[in-house]
This record gives sequence, C-alpha cells and structure tokens, in this order.
Amino acid sequence: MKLVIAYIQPDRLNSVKQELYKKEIYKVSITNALGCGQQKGYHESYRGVDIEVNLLKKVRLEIAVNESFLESTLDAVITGARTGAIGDGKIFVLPIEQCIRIRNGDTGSDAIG
Amino acid sequence: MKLVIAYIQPDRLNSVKQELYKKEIYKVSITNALGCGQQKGYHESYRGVDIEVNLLKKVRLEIAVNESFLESTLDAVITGARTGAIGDGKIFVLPIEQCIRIRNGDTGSDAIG
Amino acid sequence: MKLVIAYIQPDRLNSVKQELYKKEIYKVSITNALGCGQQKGYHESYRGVDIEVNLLKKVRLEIAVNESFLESTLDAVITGARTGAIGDGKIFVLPIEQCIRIRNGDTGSDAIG
Amino acid sequence: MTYAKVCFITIGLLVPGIAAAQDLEALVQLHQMSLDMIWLILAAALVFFMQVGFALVEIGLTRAKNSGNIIMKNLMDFSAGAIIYWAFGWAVMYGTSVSGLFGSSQFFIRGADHFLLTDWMFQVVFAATAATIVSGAMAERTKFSAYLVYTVFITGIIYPVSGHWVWGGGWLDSLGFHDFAGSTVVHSAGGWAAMAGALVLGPRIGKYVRQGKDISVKAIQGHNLPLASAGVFFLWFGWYGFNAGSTLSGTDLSISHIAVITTLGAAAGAIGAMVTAWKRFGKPEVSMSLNGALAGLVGITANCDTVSPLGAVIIGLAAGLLVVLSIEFFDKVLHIDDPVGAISVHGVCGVWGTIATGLFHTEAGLFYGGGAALLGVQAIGAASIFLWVTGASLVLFLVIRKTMGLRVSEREELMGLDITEHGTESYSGFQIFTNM
Amino acid sequence: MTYAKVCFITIGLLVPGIAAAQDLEALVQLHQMSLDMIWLILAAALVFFMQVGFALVEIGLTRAKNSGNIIMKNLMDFSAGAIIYWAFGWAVMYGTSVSGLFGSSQFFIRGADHFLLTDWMFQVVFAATAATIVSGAMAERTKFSAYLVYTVFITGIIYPVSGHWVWGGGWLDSLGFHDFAGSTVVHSAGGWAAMAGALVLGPRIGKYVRQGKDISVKAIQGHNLPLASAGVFFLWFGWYGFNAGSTLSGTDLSISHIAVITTLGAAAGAIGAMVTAWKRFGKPEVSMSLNGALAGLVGITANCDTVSPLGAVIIGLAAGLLVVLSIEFFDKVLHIDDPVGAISVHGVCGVWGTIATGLFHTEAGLFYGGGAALLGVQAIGAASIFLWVTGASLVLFLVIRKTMGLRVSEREELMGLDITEHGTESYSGFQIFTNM
Amino acid sequence: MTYAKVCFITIGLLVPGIAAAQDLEALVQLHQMSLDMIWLILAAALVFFMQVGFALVEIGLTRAKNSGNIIMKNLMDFSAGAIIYWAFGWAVMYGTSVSGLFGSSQFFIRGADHFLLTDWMFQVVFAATAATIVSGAMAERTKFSAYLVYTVFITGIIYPVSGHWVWGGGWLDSLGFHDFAGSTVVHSAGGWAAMAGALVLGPRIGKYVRQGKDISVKAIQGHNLPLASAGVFFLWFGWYGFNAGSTLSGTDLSISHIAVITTLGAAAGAIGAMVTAWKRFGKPEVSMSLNGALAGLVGITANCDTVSPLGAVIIGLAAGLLVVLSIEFFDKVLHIDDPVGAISVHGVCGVWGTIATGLFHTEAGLFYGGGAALLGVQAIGAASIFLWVTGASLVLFLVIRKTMGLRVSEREELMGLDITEHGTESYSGFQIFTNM
Ligand SMILES: Nc1ncnc2c1ncn2[C@@H]1O[C@H](COP(=O)(O)OP(=O)(O)O)[C@@H](O)[C@H]1O
Ligand SMILES: Nc1ncnc2c1ncn2[C@@H]1O[C@H](COP(=O)(O)OP(=O)(O)O)[C@@H](O)[C@H]1O
Ligand SMILES: Nc1ncnc2c1ncn2[C@@H]1O[C@H](COP(=O)(O)OP(=O)(O)O)[C@@H](O)[C@H]1O
Repeated sequence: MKLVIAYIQPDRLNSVKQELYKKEIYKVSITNALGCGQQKGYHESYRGVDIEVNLLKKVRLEIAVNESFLESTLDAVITGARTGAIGDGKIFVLPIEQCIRIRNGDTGSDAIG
Repeated sequence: MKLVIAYIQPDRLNSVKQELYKKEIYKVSITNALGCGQQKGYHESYRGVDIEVNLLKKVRLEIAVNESFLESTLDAVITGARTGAIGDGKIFVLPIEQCIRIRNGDTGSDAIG
Repeated sequence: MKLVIAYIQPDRLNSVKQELYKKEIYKVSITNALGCGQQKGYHESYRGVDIEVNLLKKVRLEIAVNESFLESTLDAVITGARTGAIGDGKIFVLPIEQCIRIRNGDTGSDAIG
Repeated sequence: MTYAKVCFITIGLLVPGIAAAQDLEALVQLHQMSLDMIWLILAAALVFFMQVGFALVEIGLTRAKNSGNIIMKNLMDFSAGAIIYWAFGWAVMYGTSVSGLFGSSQFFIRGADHFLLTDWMFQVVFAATAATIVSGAMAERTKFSAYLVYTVFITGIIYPVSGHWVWGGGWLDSLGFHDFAGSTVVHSAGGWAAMAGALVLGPRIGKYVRQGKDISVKAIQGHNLPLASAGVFFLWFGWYGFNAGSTLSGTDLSISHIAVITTLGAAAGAIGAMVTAWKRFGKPEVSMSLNGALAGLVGITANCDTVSPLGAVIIGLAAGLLVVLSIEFFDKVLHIDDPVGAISVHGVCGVWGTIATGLFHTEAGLFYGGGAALLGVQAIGAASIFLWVTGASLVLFLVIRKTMGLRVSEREELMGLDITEHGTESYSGFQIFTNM
Repeated sequence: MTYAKVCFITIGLLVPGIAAAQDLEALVQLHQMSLDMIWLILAAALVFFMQVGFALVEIGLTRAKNSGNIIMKNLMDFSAGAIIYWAFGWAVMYGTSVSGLFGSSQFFIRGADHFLLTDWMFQVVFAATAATIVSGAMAERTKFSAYLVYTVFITGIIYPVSGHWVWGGGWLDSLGFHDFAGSTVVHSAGGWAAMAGALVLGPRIGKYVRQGKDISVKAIQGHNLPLASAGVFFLWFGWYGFNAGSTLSGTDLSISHIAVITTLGAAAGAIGAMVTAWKRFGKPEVSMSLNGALAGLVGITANCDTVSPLGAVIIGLAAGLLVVLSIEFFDKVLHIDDPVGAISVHGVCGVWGTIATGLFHTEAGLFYGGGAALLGVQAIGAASIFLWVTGASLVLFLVIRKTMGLRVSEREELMGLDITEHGTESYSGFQIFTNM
Repeated sequence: MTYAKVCFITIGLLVPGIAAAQDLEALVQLHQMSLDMIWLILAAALVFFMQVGFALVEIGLTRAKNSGNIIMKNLMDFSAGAIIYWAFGWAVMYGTSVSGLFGSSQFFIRGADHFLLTDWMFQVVFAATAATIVSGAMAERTKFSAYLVYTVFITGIIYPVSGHWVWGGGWLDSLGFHDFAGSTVVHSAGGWAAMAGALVLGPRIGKYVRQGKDISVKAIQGHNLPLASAGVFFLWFGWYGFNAGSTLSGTDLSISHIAVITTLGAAAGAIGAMVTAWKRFGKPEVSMSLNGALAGLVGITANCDTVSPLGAVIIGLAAGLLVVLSIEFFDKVLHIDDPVGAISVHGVCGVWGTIATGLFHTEAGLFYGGGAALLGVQAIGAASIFLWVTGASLVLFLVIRKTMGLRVSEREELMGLDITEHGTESYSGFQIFTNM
C-alpha cells in the first residue's frame, strides 16, 4: 500500500478529481497548503511597504492506494494537474505499512478503497 | 517508530483525545482536511443552482509513536472515532526513520514521546 | 529520498525559511496545524466559563530531499526553530519511494529539487 | 420629486405679506405636525437599524455553521412581524380597549391618517425588537419553520397584549405604571419569551455535559467578535431613536435629557460589566463587556425621562454587575442555555430598569423621598408582564414542540443549520474547525 | 461653534415681545426652509449610507479574493461620481432643458444658493446609487481602470440624461410619468447598465461550463453571508431616506405614509422571495431572501406615495417572486453572469415597480378604477429608459472593451483581483480554499 | 409614551382660534428650540456612530489576534470617556474661563438645563472621537489597563484644555482662530496624542528589523479589509453629523453648504490618495485610498463652512496626497509605527485643514485676497495645540510607562492581546496563520 501525496495548483483540483473518477479512484483527502518552489512568487505592497510573497497557495492531496492502483493514480493526478507551467507541483509516494477502516476494523488492502 | 495518520469525523475529535489520554498518549498534531470517500456528500443550492458537495470536513491526526505504543494508539483512535456509520474514517500507518526533538536535539525513540 | 516533516512554533517560520535558504534548500510546503505536546496550553474563559486550550497553533513543514541534503535540512530546521523552550517542536523523517514533477514528468532525485 | 412644484409652494409661503395671520398659524401648526412626524420617522429608522445590531450580536456570539440561519431568523422576524403587526398586532395593542386587557379595532390599520401612520411606523419597530430578542436565546438549534410560527404569535398577540396594558391605555397604565421606552414592555417581554423558548428547547449539544453526578458546563465560543461588537455599537446607536423617540414628539424638550441619560447609562453598564468580569474571571472579558453596554441601555430605558445623570450612572453600573451575575446564574445554576445572554440582558435588566424607576425617579422615587408607591406599582407591572409573557410563551413553545417540532435533529445541529435548514454555507472557502 | 454667538441670536429671537409680527413671520419662514433642509440633508446621509450596503452585499456574495477590488470600486464610484456630478451631471440633469431631452446649465453648480445645495446633496447620492448598482453585476472580472471610466460616463451622462426626462422637467415628466423615488430613474437605470456591462464582459471563468452540446450552470458561492446580510439591512435602513426623503420637503405629511409603505413592501418582498425559493429549491435560501427584501424595496420605490398598505404588500410579494424567477432566468436561460442579482433586483423589479404604479395607484391605477392611461405612460417611461440606458451602456462598454480593455486576463481572474489589480490581500492570514 | 396625553397637548395647540398671538409666538419659539435640539441630538447620534467606524478601521488594519482587544479599547474609551467628560471634561472645556486657559465650573453638569444637555450630548461624542483616534496608533501592543488610564486623562484634561482655547471662549477664540468642526481641536489633538503614544510605546515586534546598519521596514498586514472599508464608510456617514451638526443650530441655512463641501472634500481625498498610491507603488492601494477619504474629511472639517466647492476639491485632493506621503514618512523615515495611519490622517491632515482655512476661506483666505492675517492665526492655533497636546501626552505616556507599564510583554504581543489580555479568541474556529 502506498500513500500518494501530491501538491497541485488550487485551480486544478477539479480536473484532478475528474481524472481520478475516470480511473475509479474515489477516495482522497485534501488540505490546503502554502508552497515554496521554483515558481516565482509575486509582490504585494501594503501601505507603501513592499511584500515579497513566496508562499503560494497550493492544494495537497493524500491518496492511499494499493500497489495495483498506483500507476493509474499517478497518471490521473498528472493528467489532471499538468499545465506545463512552473508551479504545477510534485507527487511523492510513501510506503504505508498498515491501513484500517475505523468503521468496521477492516485492515490492509481491503480497507484502503 | 511509526507515524499514525488518521482521518476522523470532526465531532469525534474530543472523544479520540480522551481515549488517547487514557492510554497515556499525549502528543498529537491536528489539521483539518476535506475528505472524499464512501460517505455520500450532500446537496446545497446557491441562488437556485445545485451544488454537490462531496468534499466533507474531516479532521486529520498525526501521531508519531514507538512500536510499543502502536497498538494502543490504534485502539484509542478506533474506540474514540467509531460510530459504525459510513464516514468514520481511516487510519494509515507509515514508517518513521528518524525523529528529532528540536528543543534539545534528542533523537529516536526518546524524542518521540 | 526522504520526507522531512517538522512541527515548529509559528513565529519561527521566517527564521527556518532563512536557514533553509542559506543551505540552498528552496522547496518546502507548509500547512498550519494544532499541536498537543509537552508544552502547556493556556486558559481562556468565555462568558465566565473556563476553557482549557491544549491545542496550540503550530506550523507544519514538509520538505522532500535527497539523502545528500538530509543533514543540512535537519540542521537548518533545528537552527531556525530552536529557542530552547518547551514547544519548539519535532522533526520526523520518512522514506519516499518515488517523486514526480508534474510539469514535465521528471522522476526520482531529479524531480525533488 | 419635480422641483418646480415644490418650489412654487414654498415660495408662495415665503413671500412676505402674502401669508395672512391665518396662514401663518396654519403653517406653524404644520410645523408642529412635521416636527413630530420627522422626529418619529427618523427615530423609527434608528430603531429599525437595531435589527442588524441584534443579528450581528447573535451571529458573532454563536458558531459559524449557523450564521445563515441567524440571518434568516432576523430577516424574517422583522418581515413577517411587520406584516402581522400591520394586520393584527397594532389592533390588539392600540385598538379600542376591552376592559383594559387588549385592543380590538383598527385591524390592517384601515383608514389610518397621517398621525396613526407615524405612530404605527414607530411601534412596528418596537414590536420587531421584542420579537428578535428571542432569536438569540434559541440560537443554533431551533427549527426555522417553528421560529416563523413563533414570530407570528409574539408580534400578533403576546407582545401586543401586554403592550396594551401599559401603552395602549390598559390597566397598568391606569395604575400609574411608568415604563417610558419599554424596559418592561419591550425588553423584559422579549427576555421572558426568550427564557421560555430556551427552556422548552433545551441546551445545545455539548453545552452541559453530565459527568457522573455532576453537570459540567462547557463554553461554546462565538466565532466572530468583531461582528458582535459592531452589533453592539449599532444597537447603542439605534437606542437613541428608541429612547429619545419615545417622547413621541419632536418638540418635547426632554429629548436632550433622554439622550444624555441613555449615553451615561450605557457607558456605565459597559464599565460595570467589565469590572465585574475582571474581578470574577481575572480578565476584562470582551463579550461580557459588550453585554454590559446593552444591559445599561435596557436598564435605563424605562426611566431615561425621569432620572438624573448620577442616577443613570448608578443604574447603569448596577445593570452591568447584574448582567454578568445573571448570565452566570442562568448558565451555571439553572443550566438554561442562552448563547447570547438575551434573558439576562433583556429580561433581568429590563426588570431592573423598571424597579430602578421606582427608586431613582427624581420626583416619585424612593431614594428621592417619593415613597414606595411608585416602586410598588413598578413591581406589579414587572411581575404581571413576567407572568403573562412567560406563561403565554411556554404554552406557545410547548404546543409547537408537540405539533410541528421545535428543534432540529441531532445530526442537523451537529452539521449546522446553515446547511441543513437553508442548504448554504455562510463562509464558503474559509477553513473553519467545525468541531469547535 | 462658539456658543456665545449662537445663544445671542437665539435668545434675541426668543425674548417675548421683541419679536414683532414681521419677525415672527420671518422666523416661521426660516423654520420652513430649515425643516426642508435638515430633512433632506439627513435623508441624503441615509442614502449615502446605502453605499456601504451595496459594498457589503457585493463583497458577501462574491469570493474572498476579490473583496479589496470591490471596496475600491464602491469607494471610487462614489468619490469619482460625486466630483463628476458636481462638475457635469447635475447640469445635464437639472440644468435648463434643451427640448426636454437634457439640461445644459449650472455646471459646477456655480452660484448655487442654499436651496440648490440642498437639492444637489440629495441628488448626488441618488446618482451614486445608480452608478454602484452596476458594480455588483460586473464583479470579479472587470479591470479597475475600465470601471473608473465607466463611472465617469454613467454619473456624467447616462444617468443624468434619463433622469432629466423624469425629474428635470423633461418629456416624460410632461407625459405625466410617475416615478416617485426612482424605481425606473435610479434602479432600472442602474440595472440595465449592469445588464449591458455583464453582457459585454461575459461570465466569470467556470460559471457556465460547456459539456458537449449543453451548457452546465455552476454555482460560485459568495464567501461572507453575514456581511451580505448586514449590507441588506443597511440598504433597507438607507431606503427610508431614499423614499421618504423624496418628498423633498420635511413638512410633507405623506412622509409617514411613505415610510410605512416602504416597510411593508420590503417585508413582503423578503417573504415573497423566501417562499418562492422554498418552493423551487426545497429550502428557504438565504441569499435569495436577502435579494427579496431589496426587490420589495425597489418595487415600492416608484409608488410609495400613492399605494395603500395592502397594495404595498401585494407589490412586495410579487417583487419577491419575480426576483427569484428573474435571477434564475438570467442565469439558467440567458447565461448572463450577475453575481449579486443586480439586474433582477434593480432592473427587473424597477420596471415592476413602475408598472405597478399604473395598477395600484389609489387614484389613477387600473385596479382602482383609474383606467389604463397611467399604466400606458408608465410602460412608455420604463421602456424608453430601458432603451436609452441599455443602448448607451452597450456602446460605452463596447468602446471600453475595444480601446482600453474591459476585462482582466484569465490569470488575473484566477488569482483574484485583490492581488493582481491592487496588490493586496483582503483577509491576510486566513486560510481560504481559493479553488472554490 | 401614552398617546392620550401627547395628543391632548398637540391638539390643544392646533385647534385654530384657541392659539392667541401670544401662544403662537411661544409655539414658534418652541419650534426654534426643538429644531436646534433634534438637529443636534441626531447629529450627536451620527457622531457616536463614528465610534464603530473607528473600531472597524482599526480591527481591519491590524492582525486577527488583537481584534478583541481593539473592541475593548474602543468600547471603553467611549464608556469611560463619557463618564469622565460628564464629571470633569465638560467643566474644563466649557466652564467659566480662567484667563482663557481652561474652564472651571459645571462639574457633573449639575443643574444643566435643556440647552446645556443638548450641547453636552453633542460635545461628549467629539471628546470620544479625539480619544479613540489614539487607539489605532497604539494598536497591537498596548497594555489594556494603561489604555484605560490614558483615556481618563485625554477626556478629562488634555482634550478639554485645548478645546477650551478654541471653543470654550479661550485665548485662541479671542485671536479669531477658525476651526469650524475640529480639524485641529479634535483631529489634530487626537493625532498628536497618537504620535506621542506610538513614540513612547515603540514599534510592534517585527515592524522595523535591524539588518546590519540598516533598518528594514516590514509590512504587517491588516487582516480584514472588508471591515476596514465598512468602517471608513461609517465614519464618512457620521461625519455629516460631525460637520453639519457643528452649526449648533438646525436653522442655520449653511447646513446644506457644509454637507456638500464635506462630500466633495472626502471624495477628492479618496481620489487624491488613490492616484498618489498608484503613482508611487504602481497599484491603486486599498488601505491608502480608504485613508485618503478620511484625510479629505479631516482636511475639510475646519473650513467646511467657509470654502467653495472648488476649494473643497483642492483641499481634499491635497489631503489625499499628503496622507500617503505622510504615512510613508512616519513609517520609512521616522520609524514611528502607526498601524492605521492615525497620525497622518488626523494629526497631519488636521493641520492641513487648519492651514487651508487661511488659504481658501472665501472671505479672509490668502487665495481669495483676504491677506495673510487669518493664515497667521491658523498657524498659531495649529502650532500651539500641537505643542500642548504632544507635550502633555508625552508626559502622560512616559509616566504611565514608568509606573504601571505601557506595553505588554514580548510573549503577550506574539500570542496576541486577545488571549493574553482578555482571555478570548476573536475568530474561534477559523484557521488563521498567526505567524503572519
Ligand atoms: N522538495 C519539495 N518539498 C516539499 N514540497 C515541494 C518540494 N518541491 C516542490 N514542492 C511543492 O510543490 C509546489 C510546486 O513546485 P514548483 O517548484 O513551484 O513547481 P514545479 O514542480 O513545476 O517546478 C511547491 O509550491 C511546493 O508546495
Ligand atoms: N484511500 C484513501 N486515501 C485518502 N483518504 C482516504 C482514503 N480512504 C478514506 N479516506 C479518508 O477517510 C474519510 C472517511 O472515509 P469514508 O470512505 O467516507 O468512510 P468509511 O471509511 O467509513 O468507509 C474520507 O472522507 C477521506 O478523508
Ligand atoms: N509524537 C508526536 N506525534 C505528533 N506530533 C508531535 C509529537 N510530538 C510532538 N509533536 C508536535 O510537536 C509540537 C511540539 O511538541 P512539544 O512536546 O510541545 O515540545 P517539545 O518538542 O519542545 O517537547 C506539538 O505541539 C505537536 O504538534
């Protein structure tokens, strides 16, 4: 079992969700995050004082999947999130050792979906 | 050392915290998240236009524990969070390779608690 | 590749960022979190009713790095975040199995930076 | 709005010599009527403005997930209330008296002349004030449709009947009961209806948690103090219309006295509550201090025409003290869950203002050598309206509970009434911890 | 503000006997002028207050990332508008009429006496109301500089010209067109300019999504209902100045009638919209009910001097019904993206109020046996101002689009206008999901 | 509020023929008093309303973690201020003059008649305005208890003394100093006290960061621009009472002139600041434009009775320009940390308004051929009040700092004053990045 963590542009969330649905991946958890990366920030000024904003708004996805679903999950995220511009984001895959469904105590691969 | 990530219903947070206290697990980090899972969302309508809300509010816990505490942590979360209804949430366990307490530089199992 | 997760005091974020820059680590993702640890909370009272606040505001960093950068990353976080007082926070290091840059499909060590 | 016409008339009146003595007299009489009218209409607009004050105080002191519901309650208790008061409430309050108990003519204010329209306009905003007070105490758990039904009865019957006793020429008026701008008639009435509602409804989930044999009282924090504080300032502002407008005449020279007394009473109330909270809880609490200003205003409402500045300061300070103790009492002893403190601010301090009239009235008050006669009448008045409103409201809410249901389901309460009752979010996009 | 002087004058006037008959008459005439003046200045202040109402409604019903831009638009359409209306707009509206089409004197209100200054003050806030209505419909995607240019033309020419027809002694006034406080002159004008703007501008990204052959309509939720609701209460409050001030005289005894009618119309509007939304969408929707109150106010504005309370309730209920259907129609059928419902509230219900005058006028209305004559004139008036404002605004917006550009870039729209147009954040520090 | 009585009196006065000439005269005199009274009471209510404007501007332009503290400061500087001004301040300002320096009678306004009560009501809201200005400049780091002490002295002594010089018949009044509604008396006084406070207090942590030899100026963003903007509109609205009420008479026909001038000055101020910010920072900045409207209002306050519309526009534009440059100067050059720009808006633009009177006064102004005499007096007035207020405030704040302490601890400042001073959160449940 793998945990896919993806940082994407906020306005790509809907298309990523649609791509995931197409691949029959329905379970995903989302938080909002600030990201600092290659993408240049922008300048605000507040009352005449310049502010360099280099923490940009990103959406962070967590998708736990079984190995067999890993590829299609990665594909879906990439397809949905890619615009080709800097700031499109990153995907990290981490190992999951155990997974439990709280409702009924299911564990492992059964629990994940 | 393991990292326990749990998604629970927001209104179960207090009881999960109480169960963890009972098991003498005092350290936990919390973020709020939106989750999309088996639980059906609901419909809002805004100015006559239907909105399908399928991102539901969840609370995300991170609890780093030593192996010896893993079982009781999982128990505590399950006991506190379970209602038996869909949407109760999931627990994922990930391996931690290293842990450092910033204050004094303690590392490993000592640092975690 | 490793994922460094750090919980720090909110007002240390700027100095952590500066330390990371010094070490030429430019990529980091940030969320805000509530933490419960050794640090004592505080008491509020609302309309005469006492409230024990034990979930304190923390900032959560995620920094994905190649092995070769791990030490300097940890150093930077510790240097920037340490005040010596309880509540300074924790760092957890997790293994990353795969990393993908969404923009161009780069994977592995290349993608991380 | 064609200028030509207006100018023509005005100039006609102004050219010296044309206006004969007769005309001059008519003009002066027109001025008298106009002064009364524009004073009351402007005062009514100020009292109307209190509606948004009530709405924001209630929104600010409750949780984000119920804000939309609060908006709807406040919009609708005014809107439905105005229609009902037009059709029915005014007639019950100011129609020809039936044995001093209630009025019974002028339904739909049919045939109203300019005087009656002015009066109605000023009175409808008072009725709406009484109605909206209840909203705060019943916040975060009441079924919206049940609230609409409640609105009809408070503006149509409960408030007008006791209003008739005092202001409609009823039996309390005959006794010499003094309630200048409505500490009892409006505020206590609203406060006791609120108490009845909160009692029948029960507390919000999680407010009083049984732990073994004890009941532990929890805080459910309001989510937006800036809005709550704006609401308090709005109420204070509107109160100048509420109190000073209650002269019912723009040429009553006591208007400035009333405005001064209102200012001092409110200021002293805020200070009284702040100091009390500081002593009791160790910190100058914000929401209690805000309640204190309102408590001072309610306390001074009955007597702002007849007390001295010093009297006003004392009444206000006492109201500020009282409101904090009363809020604690209802919360920690009686366990009646009143999210915004409406019962204490309006019910309890309304009674205090009414009683204080018997003490501080510069002519008839006990402390000014006026004896206890007025005090006695004031007590009778406060008590009888307490009994009527509490009784009638209890019946009303119990019947609603039995028939259509008064309270939302547990699930709806937990999810918030915005989504479940109105299908909306009040702060779309904002990250809000809803478990709090 | 030196008391000495003031007291001297006052006492001089007051000492009995000193004031001869002549003086008395002069004093009464001064009172007449003063009553008119302070009534209109206070009413103007109330109408000015509507500006913050408009701003908050627009802020509340749009996304957080554009709030600062909305503030700037609302601040500047009043500020720039006031300067333009001083220099130019007043002259076009109230200057000497050129064939009943437009005015052409009194630029910079040079040589204005106290009467004219009073009138200007009351009129400038009306002009600003018409201008600011457009802001809501064009929210979240308009270039700020383009909006400034628009402001100049609506307050300088478009609004004053049609205003001249009705209130400046122009041809519609001669026909007997009745628009007491501006359902057509102010609100429809604003609404139709809003429609032209929204049309030329196109919808916000993501509002209408083409899916195959169909267009799917998406909701873009407002981010702050408490502020939107406060805005509606503010507008309602200010409307007492808008309608009752339109007597243009403080001694016009119909003021109280107008205030009552305004109250009932607004209340009925809120109820009408709530019930309609409840039936159509299954829930009593908040933002629609808020729009309903405004719809009732707009609907009653033309006729608040001439309809009965019952008439007001019917007009309001119909306006509430109409506004919901109209919002759906513009959104789901015409696909004109109007984030706050400005076109329906002001344009459509403005026409309704104008037509309703022909129906419910207690003397000349169709339903009161007055025949169809007035109704006909009302229709002509509504239609001709629709044509003028829509036409002129379309030209204006098309020219702006061609020359300087009317709309921000896609990237700017997605990032939000606060950052891209003003370099600021409106809610710094708050966690807000911006993809919503 | 018993209708019977009121009607009786009114009808008695109205029945034609009954009112003899004598009665008519008395009635007309009553009208004169009433017009003055209701005008001033309504104006006072409007000025009171400015309190919530100040509160919201300060809340909006600071961080969320201090909002509750700001509410308390604003509630208490009015509440405590009103009590002090009743007991003491009025006597110092308007009591019998001691050599033109300060007043010394009428403590507790004992024996006040209806005239004095009206005046007190209008004056207390002015005193509170001066007091509350300081709050903004000292935001986010001042000990609450110290602020309470400050309040007592500003409303009891500092403001009343210089107020006496100008409006209480003191030496500046004798010189012919012209400050119609208080550019200097109220606003500059508040602004200079604010400057003294900010100076003694020092900047917020993180505002000026020493980097080697340089000091780098950081932005600390306000957290709620919608509230700040609502506050500015509220202030503008209240300013109609502030300026037009300063006629002190409802029958002063210059009221409409003053309202027009106030409108144009404010509008020009907003435009001036927007354009200046646009030129200097590349974007039309929101908070600066908001400050600009206030700057225009402050600038026009001294002279709104005596300048022409064109003069008002010029004064306003200049105030808008000035406020931006001044804010930058205090921030970037002097490093005095003033979160809301109070020093520049009220202090600097207050002086500008005072000087501008000497330039644009249509009779005695330099630009209108009136010579430099008035200008000289205006400069003396502005300078002497600058010296008095700055000096007295510095002493006050230094003494407070020495004795009870003026500033919260570093930890308290970082955690926010809401929790540490008042034990509360202002936005419970909202996710807010507090490191910002
Ligand atoms: N090494 C990293 N560790 C943590 N987060 C990262 C890392 N690299 C990228 N991110 C996240 O991904 C986002 C996009 O990365 P960025 O470098 O701007 O674009 P791109 O991936 O197209 O080069 C960043 O804003 C950040 O949130
Ligand atoms: N595979 C997954 N990846 C990420 N988050 C998940 C996954 N499965 C469940 N979750 C999280 O857990 C929450 C509850 O899951 P859900 O399927 O609704 O209920 P249940 O676990 O009772 O079947 C989801 O809303 C989501 O936040
Ligand atoms: N075992 C843990 N699991 C999850 N989060 C932790 C853990 N230990 C510490 N944290 C996070 O680190 C923060 C600081 O920890 P705390 O114990 O208060 O201070 P210190 O590390 O200085 O002893 C906590 O508020 C919490 O967010």
